[in-house]
Amino acid sequence: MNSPVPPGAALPDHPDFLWRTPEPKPSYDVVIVGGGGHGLATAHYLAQNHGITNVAVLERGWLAGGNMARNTTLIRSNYLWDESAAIYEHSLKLWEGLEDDLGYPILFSQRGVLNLAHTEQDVRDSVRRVEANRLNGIDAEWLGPDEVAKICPIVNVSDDIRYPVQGATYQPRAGIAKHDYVAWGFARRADEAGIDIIQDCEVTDFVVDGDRVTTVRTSRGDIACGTVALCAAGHTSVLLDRLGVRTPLQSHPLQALVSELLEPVHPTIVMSNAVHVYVSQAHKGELVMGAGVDGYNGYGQRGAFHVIERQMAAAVELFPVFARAHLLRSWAGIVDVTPDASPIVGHTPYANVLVNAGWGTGGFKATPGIGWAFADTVAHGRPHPLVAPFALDRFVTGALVDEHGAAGVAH
Amino acid sequence: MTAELSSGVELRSASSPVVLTRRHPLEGRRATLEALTGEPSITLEPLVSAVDLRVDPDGGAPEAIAAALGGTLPRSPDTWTELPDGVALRLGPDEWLLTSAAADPHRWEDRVDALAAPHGGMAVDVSAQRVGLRLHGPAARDLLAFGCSIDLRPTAFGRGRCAQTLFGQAAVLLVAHAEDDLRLHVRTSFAGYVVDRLVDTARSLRPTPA
Amino acid sequence: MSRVDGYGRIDRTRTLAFTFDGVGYTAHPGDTLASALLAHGVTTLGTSIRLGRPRGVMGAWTEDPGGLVQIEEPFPEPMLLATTVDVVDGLVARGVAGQGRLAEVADTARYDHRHVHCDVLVVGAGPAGLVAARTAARAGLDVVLVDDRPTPGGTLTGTETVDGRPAPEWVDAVVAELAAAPHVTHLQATTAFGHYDDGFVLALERRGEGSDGGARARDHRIRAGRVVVAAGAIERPIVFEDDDRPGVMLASAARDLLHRHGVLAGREVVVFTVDDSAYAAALDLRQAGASVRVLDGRSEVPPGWTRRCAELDVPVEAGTDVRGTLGSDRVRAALVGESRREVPCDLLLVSGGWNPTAHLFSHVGGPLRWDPELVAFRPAGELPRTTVVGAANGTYALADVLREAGGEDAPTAPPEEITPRGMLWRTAGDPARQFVDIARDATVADIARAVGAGMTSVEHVKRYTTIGTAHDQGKTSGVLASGVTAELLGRPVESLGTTTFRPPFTPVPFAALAGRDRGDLFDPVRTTAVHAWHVAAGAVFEDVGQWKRARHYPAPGEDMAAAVLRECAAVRGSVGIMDGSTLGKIDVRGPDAGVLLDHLYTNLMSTLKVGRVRYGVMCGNDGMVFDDGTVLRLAEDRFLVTTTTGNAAHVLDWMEEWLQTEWPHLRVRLTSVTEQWSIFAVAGPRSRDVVGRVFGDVDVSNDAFGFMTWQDTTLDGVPVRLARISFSGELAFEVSVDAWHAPDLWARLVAAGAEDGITPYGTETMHVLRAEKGYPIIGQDTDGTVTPHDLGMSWAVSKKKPDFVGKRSFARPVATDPQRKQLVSLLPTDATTTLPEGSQIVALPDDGRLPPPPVPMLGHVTSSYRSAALGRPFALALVAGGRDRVGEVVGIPVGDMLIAAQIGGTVLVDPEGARRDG
Amino acid sequence: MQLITCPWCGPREETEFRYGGQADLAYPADPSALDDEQWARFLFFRDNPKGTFAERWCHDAGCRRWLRAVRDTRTYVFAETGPYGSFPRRSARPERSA
Repeated sequence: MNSPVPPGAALPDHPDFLWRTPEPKPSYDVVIVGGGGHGLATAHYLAQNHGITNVAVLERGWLAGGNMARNTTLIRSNYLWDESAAIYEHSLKLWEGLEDDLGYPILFSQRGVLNLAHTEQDVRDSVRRVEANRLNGIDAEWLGPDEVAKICPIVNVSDDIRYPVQGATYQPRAGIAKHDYVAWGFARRADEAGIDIIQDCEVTDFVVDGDRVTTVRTSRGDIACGTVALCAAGHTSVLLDRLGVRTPLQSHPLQALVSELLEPVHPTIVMSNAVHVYVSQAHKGELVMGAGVDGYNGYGQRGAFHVIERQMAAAVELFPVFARAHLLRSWAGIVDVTPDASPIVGHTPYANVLVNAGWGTGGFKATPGIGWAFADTVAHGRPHPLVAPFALDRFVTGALVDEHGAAGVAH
Repeated sequence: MTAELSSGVELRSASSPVVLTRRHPLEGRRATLEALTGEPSITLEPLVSAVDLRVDPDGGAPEAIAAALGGTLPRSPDTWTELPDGVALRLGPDEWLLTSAAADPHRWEDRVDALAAPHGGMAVDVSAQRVGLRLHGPAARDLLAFGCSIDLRPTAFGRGRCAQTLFGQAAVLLVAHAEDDLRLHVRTSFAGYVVDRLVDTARSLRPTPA
Repeated sequence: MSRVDGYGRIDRTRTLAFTFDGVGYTAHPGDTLASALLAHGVTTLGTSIRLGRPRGVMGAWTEDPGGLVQIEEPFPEPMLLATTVDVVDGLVARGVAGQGRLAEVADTARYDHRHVHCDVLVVGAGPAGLVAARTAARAGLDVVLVDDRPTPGGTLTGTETVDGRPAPEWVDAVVAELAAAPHVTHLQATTAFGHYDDGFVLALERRGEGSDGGARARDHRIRAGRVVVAAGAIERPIVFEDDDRPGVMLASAARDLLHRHGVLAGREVVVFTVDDSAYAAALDLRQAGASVRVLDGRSEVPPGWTRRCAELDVPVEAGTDVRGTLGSDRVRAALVGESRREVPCDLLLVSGGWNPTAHLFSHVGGPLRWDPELVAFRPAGELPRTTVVGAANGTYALADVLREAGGEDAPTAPPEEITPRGMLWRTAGDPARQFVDIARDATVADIARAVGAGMTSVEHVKRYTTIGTAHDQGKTSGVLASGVTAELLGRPVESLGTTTFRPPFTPVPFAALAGRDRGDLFDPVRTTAVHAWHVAAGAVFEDVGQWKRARHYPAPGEDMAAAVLRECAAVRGSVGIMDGSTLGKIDVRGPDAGVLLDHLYTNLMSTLKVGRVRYGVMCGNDGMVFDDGTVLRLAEDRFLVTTTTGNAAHVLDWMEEWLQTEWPHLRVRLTSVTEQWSIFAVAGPRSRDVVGRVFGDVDVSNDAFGFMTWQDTTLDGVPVRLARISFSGELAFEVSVDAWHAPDLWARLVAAGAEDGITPYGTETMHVLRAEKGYPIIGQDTDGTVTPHDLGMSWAVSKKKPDFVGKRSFARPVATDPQRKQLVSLLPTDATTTLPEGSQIVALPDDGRLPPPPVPMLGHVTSSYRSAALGRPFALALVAGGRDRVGEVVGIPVGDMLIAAQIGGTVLVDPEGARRDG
Repeated sequence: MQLITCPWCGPREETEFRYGGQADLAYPADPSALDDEQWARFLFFRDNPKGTFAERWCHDAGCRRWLRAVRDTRTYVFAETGPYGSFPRRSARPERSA
């Protein structure tokens, strides 16, 4: 038998107190709709950076129970375009100090990410991104198959697979964190600052006066508001529909899964867009994997099983040793995707309603960065420079930040 | 795979001019299929002429074309009928696949096209677009069930039925001739994959004694 | 040995040998690893993950939270429950300390998927499932019956009576009837693990390691008209101090071990229950030779059971409870009642009632509701296509189960007395030693901390404490955690609910889900009609979409660079031949064919004359280029469109989409002829000689056969189409023939070109040659953000057409920005460096050194090659305002160097176009 | 894992279909008459309801016909599927051999 306490099995102790369960007050300076990572981070930075604490965070279910509880916790900043790289790199820098900032053990582990290339075009795209990252001051390297195998020996870099690994980009500072603890850490600090976190409080409508929203109607009564900050991810369209505001957002299921606890085999994070799989091994030892986005619109927090099967096929191709690992649990979140795979942040047609949405599969890694920049935007009533490129009007001008190549959906 | 593919191929030199001859796209896999023991047998179908017929289903065009060809065209979705030296498969509301073992491909296209033209229809030669396999034996449907999601029970897919669907990751056209006799048509570029997958499945279902 | 004669369905005539933790043991066919070890008195299997406490078997089957093992032989498999591992000869296993180990080598076992259709799928072959399956079979329906255990019967132990017969006889009779019925498939050792929309259920059949090439596990993908969930129920423990000690076991588990495996799990037994069902366990174990004492937490004990207990000398105490245990690796005493009286025992059986196994009902959104009488969450509400029967529905008494599952056709069983169930989550004691989830070492104290921290949702509590996240996914601990949390919050348990059940019901190996989609079968390998020739000629292939395309044909000793230089020189100097059959081809027919193409291409196609060829570009609605290719007008009402290799299906889909959903009035039909026609490019100054030699009856002179025209001919009676199309700037012909004759025609062309040294060339050479002429590759020199104007192709954008797809977007402000990235060439000024494709481009600083980041980027290198014709490397690039920068020198960071390169126009070879006509 | 009823081929697995998003969005009669805002709305802005949604699907691996579906995005249940636009009108779907 092995040692009684296996390495990595010990989890940190949580603080004894996290948040109050207050009744909503009749009015707040800022009402944040959505008690997920982004909403809680926005609340924290409103208090910490701007001294704004007469704030409510409204959550329709349990705190951070949406995508924050359902993502695969990847953190990286190796994006192609300057605008994306800037916000994600700002976020990564905040991640690097977040444990101290929050006083909470969020298990942030910078273990690096490999983005595999399987075709000649993958290689070109990879080099392009690595070079762009370097010029933007983001750590990035292009690695050949042998170097990939050195960093992650379990990746099959042989020629005898359907789409052989031609190499990978590598960002050493990329990592993972424990999603729940991040949310709880932000919530605890926000609560300490006097911000009211109100669960089981669904926003049902808005009372409008001219170009302003005066009151947020909720399942727990009306709440008057100074500014409304929407951080509702997949449900943003539902909220904006109530205000008659249309966006290019589409909500899709995105599935993920975990294995049982395993002895350490996978020291880094591996992503492969070509075969739609990404995988890391979390602190307790489970393999955490994400799949591609399910094809159709859906709010059901569940996806189709063939997506998982395809993902498992890709995983076993790339990691032959995974064959007898077990799928223990699968689930789905609701991701809100935009035509250019970049977020929508900033003003709406309503003067006091600000939106932060459309993060697609990138929301978790952006959490501190967007919390910081969105809080600044809310506090000053103008877009922070980091979010300015992500305004809704870019779809009118055509100035997209196209992170997935071909922009635009079918007519 | 290389060995199978390279069989029958030589890098010809100028001294050996070739007369153009039909080559079965799966020639390189014929020996593998013949070596399979047990049932169902998987055999290569002969190459036949085929056209994709597009014509308005209403207004009597299918009936007129069928009469001229000396057969019938299927009226129901996903069904097939016999033609004098081939079959007619209903692929879609205004789409049929008509085959002929006797006519040359371009003559077959010309003939059906001429019949369809007065009705605003048209025919396009797709003889070499697909290749056919025959699965024959009581376990034919079971073998397909390892790659096809459609309901292959004889009650749902009896003689006279056809279906465009997926076998694994490849699009195929299945045709039911009898409970133990099915044909599978697949685009030639995918045919190697389909045969390899069928063979892999068949081998796993017919354990060879140690 | 704790094996009891006369019990169990094991084959005692045969003995198997296995090893656990390095010690050899024996077992019998029918044994699980758990039963075999318990038979040998091995009760501690491993240690717990956080606290290192001993762990043993607590449940009978997949609900067991304690007995995890690692398989080492015949092949390493992590984290299996000993209760679910069938012993085979030579099995090597060991206990685990919370983490499993993966093999270091690939698993060569096969796994497959099989699609199944049926009218009725019954999940569970216990009494409810057997009756339900029999009823459906008798009605003539197609039935699939799956059950996760190796043998049918479910929780029937053999002591029951059905239709007046001993239960085993009845089970055998039903199984025989099902086997004889047509259209019934009955699979044991098959776990229905996931239920999705429209009657779709996934069931994993475990088929053994096997040595005959068959699948080790088979994933049945079942589409059922109706799903009958008869999955039974799982017994619930009661929490008390040190309840995690080996020897503490669910009452049902001890009973199951006895009746299935002939194993008496203890000799001195205490049964602690608030539910009648544990009395059966008490009596069975007593009859098998144990001394047994029942402690009933309820003040009122069931009179019938009590009477039978008295007959067998089993004392029953009412209104008492177990507060804790004593022992080290195994329980040696229960601490009973407020006085914590020591009651010696080597087995402490617990029953807090039962939780219906409604997972498959829940997977498809079926709601569960608290039933205070049942003291459990049970299915509530109707679902289309899904029925829950028997214990899974909260119906426990056998007679009721049979009636519920069988309707009019139901067998009968004697009535049972039922005493009201007690609701008891935990007894009084030290919360820090009261384990709720022994798989995660999570205690009542952990829940109390979570609640104290402000948590009120069971989802939060689960995440804070990790309860229910282990291999068993909380089968025994989930509802318990809800109950304890509710108690601590002072709220009714129904207001908390449970955490969500999600697939899979039990863990499933990754490889079983991958099935046959591995290796070459992971994704189809598409090949052309001439593929075998390329293989024989030693081609190196590249993946383009699913296609294998010959990338180059190295001569012995050549690397790719050398081979490509040679192939390029051959095409520019004499003649080369390339297999272009992977290009997508679409036959566009009908009176409105030209109208459709005018809508979809940026340029005019309707004006193309029959016999001529035109190059065209397609854009999306956003104005960005997404494909290009040549269009041949075959007849007034017929065009042949070619697409790029990787985009062929997408372009056909795109055209069909417009045609069917937007312009259905157009009289046009589209037919894919990609595989119908093979296309060979014969390119180079001697191509006319080669083509003329093969097609003697065609006048291939420039006057008779002009550039961008096509002609039909025949060869040996086979129709062949020739076209003067060039993607290299050289005199070139495209030769098309049906795929059947392609191998021979290729050979014929190669033979005819021998005297000119005809050289087969691959995609890499093609890429170099086209780049020298500035022709873009869509998807390489474009990335979905590039307009035709950016590519310098304004000439291909019609100004006459009122509209075409993408046109409106060209008028957006961003499309006319002079700083848009435009396609240009780059010549490294050192004339020796081949710029890596993908490299970024920056302004060249005066000192020639890269400044510190951030450095503004001007664009990137899209294509880069060594050119035989130019005798130097060159590149194509997208550069901001590039066409206005021609002549400027920019910098390209390559490793630690900053390489200078001069921007130029895109056409580097033969800008006058003199070579095209030979 | 939907079983989607193709109006032509009958019920088939979701894997045979391609999703086409919101239905009934007509290409503008004269795009050049639209201002940038209006063009952007056509290009990028789509309904995203939580509930009933009229959608387009294409039976890619079968008859390749587009179909129009009404589906609930919460439960994923299809309320109806029918031919899209040009689909030839038929009096009734012919009987399938049972």
